[in-house]
Amino acid sequence: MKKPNVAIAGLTACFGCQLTLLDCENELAAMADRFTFAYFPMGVTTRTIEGDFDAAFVEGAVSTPEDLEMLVHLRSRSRLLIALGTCARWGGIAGLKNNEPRLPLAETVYGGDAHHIDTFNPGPLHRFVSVDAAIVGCPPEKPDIIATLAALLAGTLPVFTAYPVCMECRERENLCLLIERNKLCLGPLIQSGCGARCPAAGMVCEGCRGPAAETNSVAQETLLREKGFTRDEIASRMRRFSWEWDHDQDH
Amino acid sequence: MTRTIELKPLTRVEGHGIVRVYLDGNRVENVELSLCESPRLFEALLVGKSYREVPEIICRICSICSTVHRLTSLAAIEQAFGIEVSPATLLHRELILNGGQIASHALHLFCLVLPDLFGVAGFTELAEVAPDELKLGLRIKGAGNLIQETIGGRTIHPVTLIPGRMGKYASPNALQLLHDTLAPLLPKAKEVCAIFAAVRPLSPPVAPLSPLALQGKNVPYLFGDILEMAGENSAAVADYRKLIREEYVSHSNAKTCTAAGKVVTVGAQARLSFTPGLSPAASVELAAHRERLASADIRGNNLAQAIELLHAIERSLDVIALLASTPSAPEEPRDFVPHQGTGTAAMEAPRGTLIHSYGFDSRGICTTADVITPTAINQAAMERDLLALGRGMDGADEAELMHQMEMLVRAYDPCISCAVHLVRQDERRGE
Amino acid sequence: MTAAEASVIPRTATIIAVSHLSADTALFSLRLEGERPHFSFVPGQFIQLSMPGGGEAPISLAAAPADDGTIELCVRRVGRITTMLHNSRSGDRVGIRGPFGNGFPLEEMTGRDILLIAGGLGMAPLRSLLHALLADRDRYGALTLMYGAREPAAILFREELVALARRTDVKLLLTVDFVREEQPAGLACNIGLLPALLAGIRFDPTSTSVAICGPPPLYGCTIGALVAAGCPEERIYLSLERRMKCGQGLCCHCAVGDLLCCTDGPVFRYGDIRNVPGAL
Amino acid sequence: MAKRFLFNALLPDFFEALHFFGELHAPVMTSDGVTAFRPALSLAEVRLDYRRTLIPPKKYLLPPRETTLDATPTEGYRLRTPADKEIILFGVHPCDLAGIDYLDRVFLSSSPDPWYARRRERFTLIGLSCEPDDFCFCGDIGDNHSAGFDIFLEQAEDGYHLLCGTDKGEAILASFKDLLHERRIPPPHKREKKLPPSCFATAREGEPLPATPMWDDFAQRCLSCGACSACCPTCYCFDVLEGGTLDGDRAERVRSWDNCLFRGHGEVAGGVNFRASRRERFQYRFRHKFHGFGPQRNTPACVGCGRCREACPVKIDLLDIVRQEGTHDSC
Ligand SMILES: Cc1cc2nc3c(=O)[nH]c(=O)nc-3n(C[C@H](O)[C@H](O)[C@H](O)COP(=O)(O)OP(=O)(O)OC[C@H]3O[C@@H](n4cnc5c(N)ncnc54)[C@H](O)[C@@H]3O)c2cc1C
Ligand code: SF4
Ligand code: SF4
Ligand code: SF4
Repeated sequence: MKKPNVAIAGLTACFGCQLTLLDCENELAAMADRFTFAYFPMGVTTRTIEGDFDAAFVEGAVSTPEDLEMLVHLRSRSRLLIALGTCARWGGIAGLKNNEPRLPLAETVYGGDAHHIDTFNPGPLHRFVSVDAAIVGCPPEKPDIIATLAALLAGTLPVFTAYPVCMECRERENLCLLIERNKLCLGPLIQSGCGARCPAAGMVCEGCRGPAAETNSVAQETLLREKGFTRDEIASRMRRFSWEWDHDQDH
Repeated sequence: MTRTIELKPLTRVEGHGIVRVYLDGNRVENVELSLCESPRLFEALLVGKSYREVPEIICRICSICSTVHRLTSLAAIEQAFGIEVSPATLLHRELILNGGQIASHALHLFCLVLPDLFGVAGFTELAEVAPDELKLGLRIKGAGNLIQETIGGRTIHPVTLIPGRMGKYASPNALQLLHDTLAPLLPKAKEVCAIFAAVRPLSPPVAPLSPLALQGKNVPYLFGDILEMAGENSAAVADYRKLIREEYVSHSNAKTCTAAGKVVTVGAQARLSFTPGLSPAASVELAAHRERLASADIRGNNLAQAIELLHAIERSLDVIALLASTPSAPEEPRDFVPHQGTGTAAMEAPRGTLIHSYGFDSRGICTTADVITPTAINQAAMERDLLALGRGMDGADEAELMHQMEMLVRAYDPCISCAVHLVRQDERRGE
Repeated sequence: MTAAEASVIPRTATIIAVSHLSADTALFSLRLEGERPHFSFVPGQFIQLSMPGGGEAPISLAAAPADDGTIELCVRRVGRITTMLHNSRSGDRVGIRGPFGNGFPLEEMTGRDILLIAGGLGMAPLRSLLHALLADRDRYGALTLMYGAREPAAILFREELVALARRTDVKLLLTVDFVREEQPAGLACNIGLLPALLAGIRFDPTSTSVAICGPPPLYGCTIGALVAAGCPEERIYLSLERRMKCGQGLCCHCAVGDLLCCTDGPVFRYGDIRNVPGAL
Repeated sequence: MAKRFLFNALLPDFFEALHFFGELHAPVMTSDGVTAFRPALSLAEVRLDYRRTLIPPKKYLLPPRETTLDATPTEGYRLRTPADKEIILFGVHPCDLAGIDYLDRVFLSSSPDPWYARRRERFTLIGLSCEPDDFCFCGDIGDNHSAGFDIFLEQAEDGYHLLCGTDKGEAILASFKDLLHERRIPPPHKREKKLPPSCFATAREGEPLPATPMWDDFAQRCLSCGACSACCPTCYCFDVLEGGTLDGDRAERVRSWDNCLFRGHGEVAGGVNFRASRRERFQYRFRHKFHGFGPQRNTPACVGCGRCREACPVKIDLLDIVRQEGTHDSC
């Protein structure tokens, strides 16, 4: 069998998605055996992007001209472009103040030197290029990465369940923090696949996997308002990882 | 005629970096290290957010150091509001900090540095030329990650670390599993020290370190409240601004730092150059290599990391035993009312001293945020050493020069994604 | 292996031929492996096709049962599994479960005139029925096939249609929604939608059984015309598509009213589902 | 008279001895404070007075996620046989017994589901009588009290009357002779009915769905979180997913719980959705729960355990529709 050629690259990111791949301690040898990591600066010394890729995994949001250049470069060389992680799929944490202009934000940090810095509001990959598949999560779950690589070997892309975190949370028989503790849990809105990791550890879902395929954000907001949370609090939580909420009421 | 050669991107490091070497003929004129990570403006993202959200957001600054970022931010928040946490919570935090240390050091030593020792490009080839070493490294790394997963609820960006207490306390079964995973690794960690003790740099020496590390009385290793520089100029963490100055340089998105006007180095080797209270086995190793570490330039850092790895495993086992012997009755959440105030805290991240400082208003909304990361502190030293190495290798083959330069940078274990941040302007003006 | 196990474990089949019918549709001939390759079924039934590593999709059997156990599937490339199938070549192996569903009631059709109305890929199950009817041509009255495709290039089974057009005992009526190129040689083709075609033909509604398969909008517009013409509702047979996972009435994705498409269907009498909201 | 009475003081011994027959599970309180069926070593852990568990016992027979088939290039698809483990489930309330009885009818019909069947064979049910609370209404759903248990413990003041439903139950009780005493078994007491009697009439006759503005109200509020069906003892609809493995040669097929309130439930390739609106999905769920599909048609599936009402974050209760119908009919 021909080894698929893959590229793994990071844009505006914390490198957690790539690190998750390197954290697949038990599978790393099999990965090295089955794939050619033709471009993967974090793990392998390769400085040039050469040849074509069967798949490029791109981590991070796009927030600088260099990011965009890299993204377009990878897109034009890869049969499949896969968004790796919530930053790449939804914009992620770096975009949580995307409602504010960029320069004043940069000034908060870089002061008078801010104009040296070429940066725009971080956006997800699909705003700039076509994306074939996405692995979500901040950071992504190892099994999702492994399933995607395995699907590439089988000649296809993976399917992930489309329902929200609550479903998995119930399956695990966690205490519902929204109902029983009146906490601001975003589980009903968020893409499953993490096994309701946070509620299982007694913490609310902070929404790190981004919106589920189908959400009723209006109803969730109404519910949270009834529970006493302010509009600002709810908005701040919902926009931590994504701005792309579909507020349509489908019925 | 001058020309420039580039290492772009720096590979097998966390984050985006470039080394630019300016040559006149074959002579190295100047070297620039550019930490060109796209700026994520974390301090700006935090302003206006509730103190509850701060740790959850700030840990995303960096994946490898997410645990220590989160812990440091908790400590700063707790300081701002005068919250005291229970001994059980402190032990959990110490354990997960050590877990992060194990995972990070193992990743760095085995996946990023080891390929250099075998002359290969990365872990993919290591799987062929040094499968046993790679396997050992991954096993140790996995154990560190298991600690983070068990205590933190997740390996990267842990979720149970919250102000005032733990979101979840480890169950006896979980602690037992951790013990069973770590105990067999103790002898292995000694082998790791031997592997890295055997490595001698092939290129000319650069400057010896002038170390900076966190110290404190009656606190575990990696914790503290004094920023200590060898012999002189120590400062309380709260006064970090008096000691550390940052400066914007046009070729990098991270500011370079100096401490008391000097170029300093933080990290494993710097920590070990003070008199650390290491665990018994690690103390033995340290004693054996003390001289060598003291005289070495930064390329002693990998050996220092190996010794720390041993300490982290041994100490984790102790903490696990302590936790297992104290029945962890679920603690009541401590009541605290956020109020106006500032808090500053520091911890030792795998790659050096990390400082978080926040201001809050009366509702606990963040008004100022400042984060100083170890890689930002090390940036000046890295540049200095690169130049020295370049000069020392005068006339050397270009490829070899660049290879040695990349190894030198790697020895610092830089973590570029978190290095990119800067200080609030108004605070700077206030100085 | 028990019978129950046999119905849940796909049998291995080998692709023996692939012929492309249009830009996105191809006919796959498969042969089952093992000692009892014979595969008997009723036209209108379907199988669950497995692509290892991809999953399963329900696919109609597109030819009449063959003695050597060869199965023909006419598949359009629309998503994951169908793409994996289209990427396979002769000699590749796939999995087959089934047959499932009820199929067309050939007994009830005996002695009657037959009108087949196929839209697009709806040709797949109706081809199987057509083959069965032609194999026993004497048992049925007048036989008409009305087939509509989007455009001439999307007409499936062209050569077979050419042969069919030459027969005197079958009436063939073709239509396309629009024309972009030259009409294919040998095939007379109308332009327009199937209901318009239906309005133009003469048939005896009381002695005719009608079988319809096509995209969802097809049903609404043709059935109205048929009923208005006087066709009895229980003589109009519809083959419906629904999401299906198990094919055996367990997974509960395919209910049409209180009927299950996979076991009570996929062929329904119009009279049985007329009042079910959302059935058509 | 058979010896079928167990004094309270002997219950711990009875429980202890059940361990001989398999892995003993019972309702316990998890560290989160959730009542769940879990392995239980001693009676002290067991919540004898529990109301209901979060997830019903169906999880033992139809796990939330299970690998059903393995495929290799040489052998094709192979059945993955569930672990050979005998499980004794202690403390099952009548509504949950009825739930299992319903699932048995679905999965053990003419063509039994091999995975379900195998687990069911190795599953022993020890029922326990209960006190209803505000959420449950099993009295309305029919006389489910005598269905599907191997042994049933009917609580009395000073102990339990033991009923036996199967040979397996008899065999187990036979080994407990020393613990049991003679006592006349009183007739089972009837549950009070909480709903108007005509409520389930439409369900049985297969009539069209009631017209009520509640459908729209539900559709607007529902979060599509899936809690109601995950918690329902008779919801069994499942999705099937398949994926390869990193060695590139094998594949695994998994089936996992699905929910008819999810948008993708009725969607087919090309974007056609047969239940595109949440309103239609509610009606689908209602039909399945109260009218039944296929062989189960005209059999209401709801066993009155009250879980879905308790688990819904926005407090949607399908029974409201039934209730309203009842009042309509009675007017
Ligand atoms: C009784 C019946 C007979 C059919 N006969 C044919 C035929 O002869 N030729 C043909 O080309 N197509 C036929 N179809 C449609 C075919 O099943 C779908 O096109 C196919 O499932 C699409 O799968 P995919 O993975 O390529 O698409 P994707 O869109 O990638 O599918 C994604 C998911 O949706 C599910 N899905 C999508 N559509 C359906 C569906 N209709 N039923 C069940 N699950 C679905 C798949 O299982 C998969 O999990 C038939 C469908 C039914 C119900
Ligand atoms: S998605 Fe999360 S883990 Fe991945 S790069 Fe972004 S912040 Fe890091
Ligand atoms: S805790 Fe959160 S994720 Fe879990 S069920 Fe409740 S709302 Fe959903
Ligand atoms: S529970 Fe929510 S925040 Fe936690 S991992 Fe899952 S999606 Fe992310």
